[in-house]
Amino acid sequence: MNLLGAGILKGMAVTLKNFIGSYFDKERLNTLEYMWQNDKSLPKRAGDYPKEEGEQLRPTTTVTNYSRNFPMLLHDDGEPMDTIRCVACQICERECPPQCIYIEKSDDKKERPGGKPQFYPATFDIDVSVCMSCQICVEVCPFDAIVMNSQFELSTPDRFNGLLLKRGDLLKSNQYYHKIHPEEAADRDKRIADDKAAKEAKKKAAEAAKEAKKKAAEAKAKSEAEANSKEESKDPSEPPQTSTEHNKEENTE
Amino acid sequence: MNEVTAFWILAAIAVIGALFAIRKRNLVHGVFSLLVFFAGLAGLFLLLLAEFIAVVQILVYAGAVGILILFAIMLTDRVTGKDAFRVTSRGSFWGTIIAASVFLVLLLPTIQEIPQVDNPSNSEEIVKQSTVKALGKKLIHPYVITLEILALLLTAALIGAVTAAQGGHPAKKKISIE
Amino acid sequence: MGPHHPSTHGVFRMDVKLDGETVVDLKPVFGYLHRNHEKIAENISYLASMPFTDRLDYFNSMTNNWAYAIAAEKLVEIEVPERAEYLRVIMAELTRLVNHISLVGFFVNDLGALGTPLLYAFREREKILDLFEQASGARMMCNYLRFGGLRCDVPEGWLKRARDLVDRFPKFLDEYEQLLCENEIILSRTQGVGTLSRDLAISAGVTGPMLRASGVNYDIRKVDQYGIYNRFKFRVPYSENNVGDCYDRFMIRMLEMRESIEILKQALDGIEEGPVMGNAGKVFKPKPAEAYGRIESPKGELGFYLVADGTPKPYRFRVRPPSFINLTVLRDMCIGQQVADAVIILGSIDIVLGEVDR
Amino acid sequence: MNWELIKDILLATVPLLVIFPTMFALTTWVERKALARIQNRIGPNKVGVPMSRYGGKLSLFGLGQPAADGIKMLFKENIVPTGADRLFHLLAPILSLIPAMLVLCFLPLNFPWLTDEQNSVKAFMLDGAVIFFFAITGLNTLAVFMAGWASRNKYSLLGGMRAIAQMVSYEIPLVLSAVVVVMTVGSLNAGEIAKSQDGWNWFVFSPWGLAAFIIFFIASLAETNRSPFDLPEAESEIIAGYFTEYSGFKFALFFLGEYIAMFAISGLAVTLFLGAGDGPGAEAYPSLKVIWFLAKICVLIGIMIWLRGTLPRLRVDQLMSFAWKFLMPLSILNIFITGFAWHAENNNEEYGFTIKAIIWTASLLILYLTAKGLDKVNRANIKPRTYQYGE
Repeated sequence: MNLLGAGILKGMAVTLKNFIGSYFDKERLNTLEYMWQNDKSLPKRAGDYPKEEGEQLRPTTTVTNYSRNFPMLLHDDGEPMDTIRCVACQICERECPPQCIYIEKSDDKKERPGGKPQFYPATFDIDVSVCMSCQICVEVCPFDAIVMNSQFELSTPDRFNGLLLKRGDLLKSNQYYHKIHPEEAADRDKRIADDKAAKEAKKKAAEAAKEAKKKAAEAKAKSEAEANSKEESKDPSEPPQTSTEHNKEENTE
Repeated sequence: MNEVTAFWILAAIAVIGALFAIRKRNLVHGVFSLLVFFAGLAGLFLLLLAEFIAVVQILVYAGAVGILILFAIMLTDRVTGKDAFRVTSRGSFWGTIIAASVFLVLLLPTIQEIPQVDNPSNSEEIVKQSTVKALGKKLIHPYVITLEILALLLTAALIGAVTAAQGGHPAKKKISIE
Repeated sequence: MGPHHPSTHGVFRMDVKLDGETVVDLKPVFGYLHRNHEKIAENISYLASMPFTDRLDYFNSMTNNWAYAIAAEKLVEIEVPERAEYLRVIMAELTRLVNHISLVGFFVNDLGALGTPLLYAFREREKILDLFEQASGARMMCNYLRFGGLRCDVPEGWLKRARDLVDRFPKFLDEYEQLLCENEIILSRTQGVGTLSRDLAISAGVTGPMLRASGVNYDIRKVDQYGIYNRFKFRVPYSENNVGDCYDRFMIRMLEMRESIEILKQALDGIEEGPVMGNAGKVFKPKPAEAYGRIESPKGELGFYLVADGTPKPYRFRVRPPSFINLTVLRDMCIGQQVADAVIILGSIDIVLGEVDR
Repeated sequence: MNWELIKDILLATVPLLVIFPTMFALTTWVERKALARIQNRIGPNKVGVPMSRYGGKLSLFGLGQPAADGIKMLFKENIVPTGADRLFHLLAPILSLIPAMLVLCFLPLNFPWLTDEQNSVKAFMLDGAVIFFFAITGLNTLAVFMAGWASRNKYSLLGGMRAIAQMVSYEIPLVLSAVVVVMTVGSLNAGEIAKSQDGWNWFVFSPWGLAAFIIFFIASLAETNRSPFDLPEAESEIIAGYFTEYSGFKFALFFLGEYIAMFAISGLAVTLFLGAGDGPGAEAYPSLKVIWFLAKICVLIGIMIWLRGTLPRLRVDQLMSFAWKFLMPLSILNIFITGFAWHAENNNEEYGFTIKAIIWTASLLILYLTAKGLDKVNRANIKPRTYQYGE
């Protein structure tokens, strides 16, 4: 027969344990103190936030290396505008659920290292106040040009063009991507490398096939020259099937 | 010297409280000024070194009776509503005469009663009479029967009030889901 | 009790007619959070409306995604790989834990205990949300499931972290029960309040913990055996002879948390390596058909009804929101109770306005 | 004007006006920190001296918080709702503060700097100090009603009505449990009650004293609208009860009034049950009495804060039935037991300890059993239920 009011006493024992525990056991006190900073230091536009190198506004903000917030455009090493990956194919603009991306294709093509010249986005705006960080654009982009950034402190005094990130603000380097999302960046680069290797292998195979054909053709010509007295048997060698450049670009749409 | 000034202040508070209690149009204001009157009265009792009666004055009148009147006003919405009808007194002339005569009838005997305080020892005696311990002893020994009868009377009144309020039928009337 | 009354969970209004303190009539008014979810879904592709399902019942986004994924998979008969099924069950049960502890926290907060149980609940919820963040990238709006599997595999070390969370959870639950379950004040405040009889619950279409609290042994995980629930041995608590009041609903949720931990243990033991994404095509363009997929979400039976007309956009996208349907019995439960009870009954139904108004 | 009397009165009252409001400021800080710690968070620590030169800020562990609240309250615009009764809207907080402050001076805090004669300044060491205490705390109910009525808003009216019902019905167990102590001491004078408990024979150590203390403490929680009984200001049901329409300094006055009432009632509890000012060093250095007295008050306040962090709220009708059907019969029974025990002990002195032991165990048993019985009667069908598991 339990003591009268035992339930209440048990409940109070729990709160006492938590009260005392919060001084010793870290488990029972898990609120961090947010570093205080007067708000004159708030930048005017979301874009002016510190560029590169970890990009956290305050050292105390704890962001795990998986969290995603707003998108960013990637460029490989070297001068940003030359090595930008985005080719303004506007797939992400169409697929984006809240329709917050706006792209204008450039009219001239730009030379890309190790690839044929491509278009590049003249303007590439993302309205950060509309974007709901759902990562659909990253999934549908065939060029791994857009990935998710983990910078979330984007408060600005101006509500309209303050929260509109222009191309210049969005463009970030691949090392920065490796710094904030190491695992994901590593997988992505490995996949790109594999695709490139596969393309090389296919191209090499294609060239090998071409040389083999050329050699075969020469051998045939030689054998024809020797045995032009022999009745020419032309086996109908089918025209070498020019494996079109497997361009990821022409996926179905 | 300062007892007299204290007396005049307290008396003034009491009289003003009583006057407002009658004249105020808004009933709730009236009740609160009545409470001011009770407080003034309690102060006067304290001046007479009758602590127990002052305490009972605050406890019973200011504490309980005041709240009961407020409850009564709250529950009868006709009195406090916007369209509460105004009680207009018609026979005010005869009313004052009757009130004055009743006042005189009550006041005159008490005035003769006042013992002519000439020797100070007498006042010391009176003061000792009215301490709580003395009152307690007097209540238990000579007046214990009256105390019990009063207790019975009060409980009967309490039970009567409860049954009247509940209208006789048993506990909470169940509200059916129509 | 106006739309921004402190204890209505979100933007919800109750026109309460009082006679003294007892409620004589009650008219729920909602729709303040209507975001036209179903019409938008008809104008965007199937994949694009997956992130919108996170916003339905913003407390458990994984189960919303799963319900939508099941409905879509019924349209096109995609085969889901083994590891994806296991991860889906793990995520769903973790969401159930999050939902139930937060609900119990809010429920006791309405009772008056100034946020102490709520903050203990949120302390545990933070740990589970960190797991979601590591798996899907976002804490609450995970958008993690796809038709035929998951968007990406969980990072390595995630399963170990999930494992010691599940091992530590019963200790927290014991502490939570010691704080709440025998507390005389909670017992006398919740027992006999807001009773929902068994047949009224069935006729009103109430589902989930509320239905089980009224004495009906009905759990879609057992009925439909969707996903791989048939492989796990777990029990479904329901109250046979009790009257289905606030206390039953509160206790059913506490017991369900224990069952979820059992499932999580078995799932975390049984999972092996393997692909996570089935062979879904690049663009999801189902042949004209209709499908209704439903799961046992922490609030009840959450169903998605899709009609496909061959284009990449759904012809009709309908959500069966459990908390909206459970809300219809609010009036019958509140009549005759006190004002303080009306608040608790609303709390025990566990409504989330995102799902009620869609 | 005889300056002597005025000097005495000032010497006795001014320290009260200094000590208790500062304790109020500290208690708000302690309450927020303690509640925070119970809920695994840090509590206020943002208010501090901004040292702009170092860029950071000197946070005084949140001790700046009461000052910040005070200043905030001063500068907040105080709004009087239209149609409200302006006079009473203003009077209510004042009337809620007067009784709380008035009651403080009856506590037997024998300040060291006052000579013994001054300590019992005639005006305060009344004969009927304890009854005076209850009479004046009764006035607090009026203030609450005035606030509820004057703010013309249905929530505060509901809050006001609840507050009256609660305070009136909890005053009876409060008074009856105090009667136990007054009976054994034989006088109503707070000073005598304190003197009779010197040397560790506090009332709380005797079984009927302990029962009376528990009833007194529960009733004092209800009297000051604290933790399990904070129905008049129930956030979840009626937004902030009777002070919904109050803002700015009037709200601060209500807040101050509530806390000072809390000090006053726990002060009385300490005087009646915990041997006011009596502690290990009290005889040697009389000046320690004040410290002991305030320390015991802080312990009681700590328990109130602890309760506030744990317990949910009662419903109005349960509140009423708890007072009338549980506390009151128990306290009346307690008075009878004290009477019998006192007589039994005094009449047969010769048996000495054995009689005392028998009486104590008997009274403890009777009290506990009646409490269990009453509880069973009141909450017949309220017990934890068991559930079935379907496959």
